[in-house]
Amino acid sequence: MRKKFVSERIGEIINDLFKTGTGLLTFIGAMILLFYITLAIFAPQIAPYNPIERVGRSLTSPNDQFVFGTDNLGRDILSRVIYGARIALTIAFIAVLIAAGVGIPLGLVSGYLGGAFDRVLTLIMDAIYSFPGLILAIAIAAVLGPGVVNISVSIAVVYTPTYFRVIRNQVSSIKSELYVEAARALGAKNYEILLKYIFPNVLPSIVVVLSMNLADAIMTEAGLSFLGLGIAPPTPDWGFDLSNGQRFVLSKAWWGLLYPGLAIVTVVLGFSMFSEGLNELLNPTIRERR
Amino acid sequence: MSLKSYIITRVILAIPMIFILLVMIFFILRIIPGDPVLAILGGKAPLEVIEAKRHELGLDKPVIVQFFDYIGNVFRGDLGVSTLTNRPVWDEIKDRFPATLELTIFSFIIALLIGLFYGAEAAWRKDKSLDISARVYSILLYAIPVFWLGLMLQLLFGVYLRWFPVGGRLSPRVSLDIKTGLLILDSVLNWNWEAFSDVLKHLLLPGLTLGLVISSIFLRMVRNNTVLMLSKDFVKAAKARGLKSRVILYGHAVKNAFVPIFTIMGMQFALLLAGAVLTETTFSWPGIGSYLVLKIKYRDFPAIQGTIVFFAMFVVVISIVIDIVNALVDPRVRY
Amino acid sequence: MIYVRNLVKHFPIKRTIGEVLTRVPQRFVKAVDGISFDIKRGETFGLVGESGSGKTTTGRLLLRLIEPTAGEIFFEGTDVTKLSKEELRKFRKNFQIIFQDPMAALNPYMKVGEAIKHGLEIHNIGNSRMERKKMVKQMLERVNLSPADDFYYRYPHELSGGQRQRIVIARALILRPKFVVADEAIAMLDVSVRSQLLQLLIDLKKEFNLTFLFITHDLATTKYICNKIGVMYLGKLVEVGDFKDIYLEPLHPYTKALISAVPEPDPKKKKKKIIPQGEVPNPINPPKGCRFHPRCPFAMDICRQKEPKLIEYKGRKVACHLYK
Amino acid sequence: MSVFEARGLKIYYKTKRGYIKAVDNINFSIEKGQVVGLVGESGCGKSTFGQGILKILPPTTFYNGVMEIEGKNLVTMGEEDIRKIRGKKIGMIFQDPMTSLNPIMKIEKIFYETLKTHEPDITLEEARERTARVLEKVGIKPERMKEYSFQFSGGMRQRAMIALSLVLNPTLVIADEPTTSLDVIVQAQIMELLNELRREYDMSMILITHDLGVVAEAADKICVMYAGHIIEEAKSEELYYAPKHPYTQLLLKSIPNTNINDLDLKYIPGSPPDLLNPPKGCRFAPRCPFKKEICELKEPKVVEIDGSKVKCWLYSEVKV
Amino acid sequence: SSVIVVGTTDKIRTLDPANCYDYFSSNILQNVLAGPVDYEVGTANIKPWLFEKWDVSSDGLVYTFYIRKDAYFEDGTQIDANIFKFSFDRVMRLNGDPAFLLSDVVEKTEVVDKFTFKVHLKSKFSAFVSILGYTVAFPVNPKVTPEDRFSDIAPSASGPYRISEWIRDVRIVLEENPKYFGPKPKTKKIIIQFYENSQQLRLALETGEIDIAYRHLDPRDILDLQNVSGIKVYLGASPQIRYLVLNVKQKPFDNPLVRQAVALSVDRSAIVKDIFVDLAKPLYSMIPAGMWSHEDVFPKRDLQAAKEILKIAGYSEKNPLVIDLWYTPSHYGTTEADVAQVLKSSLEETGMIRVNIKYAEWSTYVEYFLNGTMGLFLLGWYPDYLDPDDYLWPFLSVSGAKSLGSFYENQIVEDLMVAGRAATNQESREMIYKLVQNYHAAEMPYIPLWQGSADCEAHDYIKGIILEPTQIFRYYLLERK
Ligand SMILES: Nc1ncnc2c1ncn2[C@@H]1O[C@H](COP(=O)(O)OP(=O)(O)OP(=O)(O)O)[C@@H](O)[C@H]1O
Ligand SMILES: Nc1ncnc2c1ncn2[C@@H]1O[C@H](COP(=O)(O)OP(=O)(O)OP(=O)(O)O)[C@@H](O)[C@H]1O
Ligand SMILES: [Mg+2]
Ligand SMILES: [Mg+2]
Repeated sequence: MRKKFVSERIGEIINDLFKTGTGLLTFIGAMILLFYITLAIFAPQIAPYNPIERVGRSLTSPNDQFVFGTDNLGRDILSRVIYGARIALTIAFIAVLIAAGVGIPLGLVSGYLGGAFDRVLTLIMDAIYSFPGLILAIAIAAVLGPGVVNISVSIAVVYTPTYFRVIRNQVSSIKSELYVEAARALGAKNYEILLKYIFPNVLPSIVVVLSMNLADAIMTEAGLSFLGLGIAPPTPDWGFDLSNGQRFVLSKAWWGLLYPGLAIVTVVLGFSMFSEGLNELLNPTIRERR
Repeated sequence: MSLKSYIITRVILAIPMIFILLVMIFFILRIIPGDPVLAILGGKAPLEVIEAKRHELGLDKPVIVQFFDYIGNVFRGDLGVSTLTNRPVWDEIKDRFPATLELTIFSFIIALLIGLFYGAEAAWRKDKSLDISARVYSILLYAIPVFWLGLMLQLLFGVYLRWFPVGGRLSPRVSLDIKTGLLILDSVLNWNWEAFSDVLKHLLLPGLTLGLVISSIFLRMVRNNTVLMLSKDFVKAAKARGLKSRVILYGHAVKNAFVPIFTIMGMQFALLLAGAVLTETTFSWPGIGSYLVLKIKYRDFPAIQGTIVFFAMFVVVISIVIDIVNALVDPRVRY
Repeated sequence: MIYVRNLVKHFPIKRTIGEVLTRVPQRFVKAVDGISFDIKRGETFGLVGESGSGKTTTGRLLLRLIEPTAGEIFFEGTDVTKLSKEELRKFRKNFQIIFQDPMAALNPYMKVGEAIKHGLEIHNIGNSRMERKKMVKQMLERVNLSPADDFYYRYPHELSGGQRQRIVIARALILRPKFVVADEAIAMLDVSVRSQLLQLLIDLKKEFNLTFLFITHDLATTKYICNKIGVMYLGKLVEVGDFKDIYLEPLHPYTKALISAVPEPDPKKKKKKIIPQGEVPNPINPPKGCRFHPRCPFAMDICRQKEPKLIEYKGRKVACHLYK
Repeated sequence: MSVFEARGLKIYYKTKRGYIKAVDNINFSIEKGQVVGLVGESGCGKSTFGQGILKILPPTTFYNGVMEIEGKNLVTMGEEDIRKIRGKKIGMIFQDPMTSLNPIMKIEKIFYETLKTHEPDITLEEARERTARVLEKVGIKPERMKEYSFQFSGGMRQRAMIALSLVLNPTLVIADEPTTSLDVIVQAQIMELLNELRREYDMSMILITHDLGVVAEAADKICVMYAGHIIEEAKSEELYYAPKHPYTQLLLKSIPNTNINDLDLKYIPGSPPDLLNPPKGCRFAPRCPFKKEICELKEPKVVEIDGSKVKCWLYSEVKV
Repeated sequence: SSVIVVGTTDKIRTLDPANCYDYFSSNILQNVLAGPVDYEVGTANIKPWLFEKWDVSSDGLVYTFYIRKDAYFEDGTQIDANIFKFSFDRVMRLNGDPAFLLSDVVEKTEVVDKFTFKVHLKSKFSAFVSILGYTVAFPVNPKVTPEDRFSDIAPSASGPYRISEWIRDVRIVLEENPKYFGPKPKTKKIIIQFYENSQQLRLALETGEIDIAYRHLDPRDILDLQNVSGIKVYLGASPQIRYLVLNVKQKPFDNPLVRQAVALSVDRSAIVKDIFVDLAKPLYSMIPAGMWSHEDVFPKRDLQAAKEILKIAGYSEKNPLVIDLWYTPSHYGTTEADVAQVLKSSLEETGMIRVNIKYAEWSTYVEYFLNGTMGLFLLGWYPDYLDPDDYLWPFLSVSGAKSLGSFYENQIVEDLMVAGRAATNQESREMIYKLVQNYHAAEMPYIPLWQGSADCEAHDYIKGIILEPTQIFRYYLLERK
């Protein structure tokens, strides 16, 4: 009886996925993501060359040997783009994990407890939130210096308030929902209410914000490394390669600018499509808000 | 609550916000591992000189004293002195701010026009091809990094077609008497049409870049909120009274859609500023965004701090202004 | 069984910083402003009144879901207002509430069976999971949701409004409470479903020997279930007494108005209506004197100055200057 | 002479899963000065019919049949012509006065906008004057037109809404549950007001409600809707004292009356059908205690007995 | 046509001589202010400018200068000994970035009469007059220059041009200064436009927005422009040198064998070819080629020899030498990261060295090398005065080596250099400096890599571009034909 029920639900979701435009959107997004995640994990196997070694003449235009051409130091751009997925995804995931790991619990507690603690924390988070994210990240990245963890931390600081705010606002409104009051009337303990009644209700928005933020984090990382504040060269990094490629466009070497850029665009597109679709599938009311 | 007391409340509410921002900036920037003094003096200075400089900048005092000095100075309008140029940071920002303002206003207008009309029409034709195109547009543009879009536009219109210049605000040979710093305004005030068209040419690519990127978010907000408003009873009621569809769409749905949009506009503005940093860098736009990047390159510590403080103040002021405008648009806030 | 004495609940109104600084005094919503009544075991006490008169607040106060500003509530001799948090939590087994909006009262992410079972787990009723599950299923059958095996695993959004309300009732009653607050339990439902649920409540009350506080704004339904009713206006009880007495001969002008405002389906009985002017005033600044005087067709001078006390009159209590 | 008439009217919502037959083949007419009540359970198509008359349902809605006002068929009419009828010939009052008035517009602006749309030459002064007049009629002090709707109480808002629907002197007013979201006493006030105004303006009104009590007090004629059909149409008294259709009978029993000794609670078991795939025969058949074989097979025809129209096999057969 | 537009990616930091210590700011000042001495056009030979002539006391400690009598600031203030005293004292008191150039050697200043100015030195210093060619010694107008702080406005002109408009980081406009005593500039108005990056500068040149691009085109762009018709690329020598610093106090670089192995395996030609497309020259001594006393003292690349030496030092393919190579990403322009890359591969070609590239922003970098954190790192030097002394003393003296992070100490070398400073005879100085260079090549606390070149790109209708050994760029000689 129960089994049938679950499988029915899954069937419905899959059905929705392909019948509606939303489903298609999510599916394409997920495929793009899967593609880049595969690239990132299997970069050594997929990439034709060592991304930080000189393998050809400098600034070779795309040809059979170097499908995306080479950069000014004769490194294979295709390999660098493939390896670049590693850095981009790693930083994005670490950043988002840190942000979520800090923002979500704080948001839950702050929203549930309320009072002065909540007010102070909200004020601080709002202050950070209102501040232009990239500028904040620039400042922190400049302070911390290069390195995967440092960059992730700078980005995480920017996104922590997003989680906090989303969670806190939801929790504090869910807190006054009737079903929470009903749970209290039943005599449930605080942590039970938080875990059984409130958390499941904020989970969908967490998932959506999470995938939305991954896209933003990749973008921010690219921005930072474009400004020269990201990962130290020669590590392959889309943002850095882009700004490096920019130096040679007047020498007609457009490929150094085009491919890393396309990589950023497609991966961010993948994430946004995925999160947009997810958003509509999981929570039809939230989409109207953003 | 009257509008006046609303404004007072709003301004008072900004104080803790400013304070938190200032504290945040102070502590982030004071843990810079690189010593700003050494950055100024390079490797050639003897130790006594370094000590003297450190004293001069107040870096030898206890952190807490430094903190109160800093807060005090900020409120006196003293953002410190750039170690790179030895000018008061405030003066340097004053020089550069109009450029940023001009760029952001211009892009904002572009984003507003695109977002407003495209978004409203898309909402009106929900799920029709125009709406789908709007959604594709917004999701696609959102995914394009502003610097890459900038570079691509530069490549196309600047390098290959040579229609527009790729950087700066004014051609070297064009002279213009600068009063406000907003060159468009200045050229109009001077009746200098040569300068006007030159300024506009320079403004177009960066403004478009930033405007397009911001428009994607704007478009989405307008569309979604308008869709929401169109489903409201008062829209149906308006329709039942025989109002024309344009009036219903723009006079009722879009206007009401702007109420929630206004409240998140502050955030949008922050986004605009962040985008401005990258756009200014790509287009050599001499605003505070590129100023900040430059100063970070040279680790010009007081200038970095001053600029960030300025950004913070700017953000706070904008959010106050937006809230007040919001109160003007939405009477519910006032009463 | 329940004694309520001088129960008061004032909700403070949030002031903005600007108002705090300009010394605008703190204001309160006087939602419940000193009410006293008793409910005997097995009795159903109906609380009627217009929107905003403080009915829900009273209900929530009785269960101490919100803290009273002042007053005492005795439940079988225990002063509920004095219980510690933990004592209260355990004590909740004795009294339960049925909310107006069944959709809002159910956690959308919890299967309805689990929702009902949770109460058993909290109060350690039943020995094993299986036993509890069985109890839940029995309860589901009892509220006419069968097959219980099917309903147990559904989510609230997969149910109709009436079914949801049955779940809410099941959840409240599975703890075998002695006292139940039904806050407009049937108001949100469709006409035809209302009577079904009303009947269910009447049956369950008998079966479980419940004491009810039945909150409603629809006087017509009270006749089926209530023994006594209390009429509330702006946080005050204006008339309390046996259902029949009040229904047949309302004393307070407000009660009269309420009764005459009930729409009459019989076209021949187009009675003369006494409908008061205006609407319920703001509970932040209730009118001085008798709170009903601005709308009262019989208002006298004294009504504007002196607040009438709730006095015994003709076998009931009424708070009006017309009766001495 | 009827002010408005619908014949064989069908209003379907197009959805991904098929057509929702919210209004299916109904005949309806209303005379000048008449108040017709439309009652039925939730979801049976009352609002769809009411709003369908003005064609303000979502653009995916599908109309068929005839809706005639002053000899013109609204179903085939162009959007621009219909727009001129909305508000001018047919006024509408909505259920929820909280949300039916634009919250960021002053009341006077809303009135001015409405007047200007239909009478482009009107000046602001004139508009104000007319607004004041009609507001006074509904019991709102004219100076309050300078306020926003959220500054009004619920009852006041509904009064303003009524005034707004009357300001252009329409021949027909459709009131879709005008009192449902209001308090008992205010509800009675509004009903009284509507009654007065109807007499004064000599207009026709379609009063949609699920509360039989409300219609019984106000309407001359009552139409009972069930699952997209009008299953009974009769004079108010006739309907109350001699309901024909089993559904009407049950519905009447299930609402509490004011008789204190009548403690007999009846209810209709089951729930209304899904309008995507309504039952083939009589739509009430699955819940009907008097159901016969034919009821589930064939849709009953409308028959007239004792001046009321019923759509039920019980009566068709009697005649046959 | 009386206007020439020059574009640059350089920046003006300050136009106060007392605080001006970067190339481009000095460059502007050299065209706007008149200094005590000048160089003859196209050479490094000093010639009188504001100082008509000067005497040196026999102990070499007192210099007496005679000021010309027709020099005025643009507001009509005459330049006299008091103004010189004001300016010199101000520099030393305000202690700006370049102040040490004066304060290290000057004991005190003295006004003898209106047009006679005396300077007392702390110790004998043969290159003192060369220092006076630098803008730190240029007099400023006391009427508009604050005495107790740095000025942040355009200076009062005394040279060929005056500044008529200055929008920071956007443009600066030079116009003929009618009060200047010297020859009139060839072009009345020069507009200097600032660009953010090399690409924009190049594009501006190609589109004709500017007539001249001066400083900091990417090497590859320079190469491209050489093939563009209508554009002429000027190349000249630059006194800038680039080198690796090896911290002799840090393992493994305290081992001379390791230093030698590194020196033998660095591939200067790869750097020069791949990155600078032959616009730089390999360098085998700290003193740049072309300056007197230069000698190629460092060995050419020899991987075999490097391997041998590494073996002796105990390393092998299995047990490679693992080292960190540091660079700073923006201080030396965009090419620096590439340089580190190439160095890494060239060292790793031995098969016995493994290199980790690390980087730090300039301020951190400076801190790191001052406290000896880094073992092997890239650095550059730009002379304050054109004399071999300025290429040796700052590196090999004990205090100098400390401030550059090599921590090299050798008393003999130091004594030699002191002698070189005191000697007045060019031949004996040359001999001393050759000796010092050889000491350096033996101990290798620094490995010279390459010598920059100066470049300027202009449309071919522009005449008068001279890339001088002194790096003074004279706008007043430019003209349009
Ligand atoms: N948590 C709260 N904070 C502030 N005011 C409140 C709160 N809860 C209720 N009130 C106010 O108290 C008054 C009484 O509310 P209550 O909900 O008890 O009325 P009610 O009689 O149940 O009305 P209804 O028929 O609409 O349910 C109202 O004016 C309401 O606005
Ligand atoms: N926009 C729509 N799209 C699809 N189906 C709709 C739409 N609006 C209403 N329906 C469906 O049409 C049917 C009739 O709805 P309608 O609103 O006319 O009922 P009603 O009698 O007014 O009910 P209530 O008393 O709840 O207002 C319902 O089954 C409803 O689900
Ligand atoms: Mg209530
Ligand atoms: Mg309806």
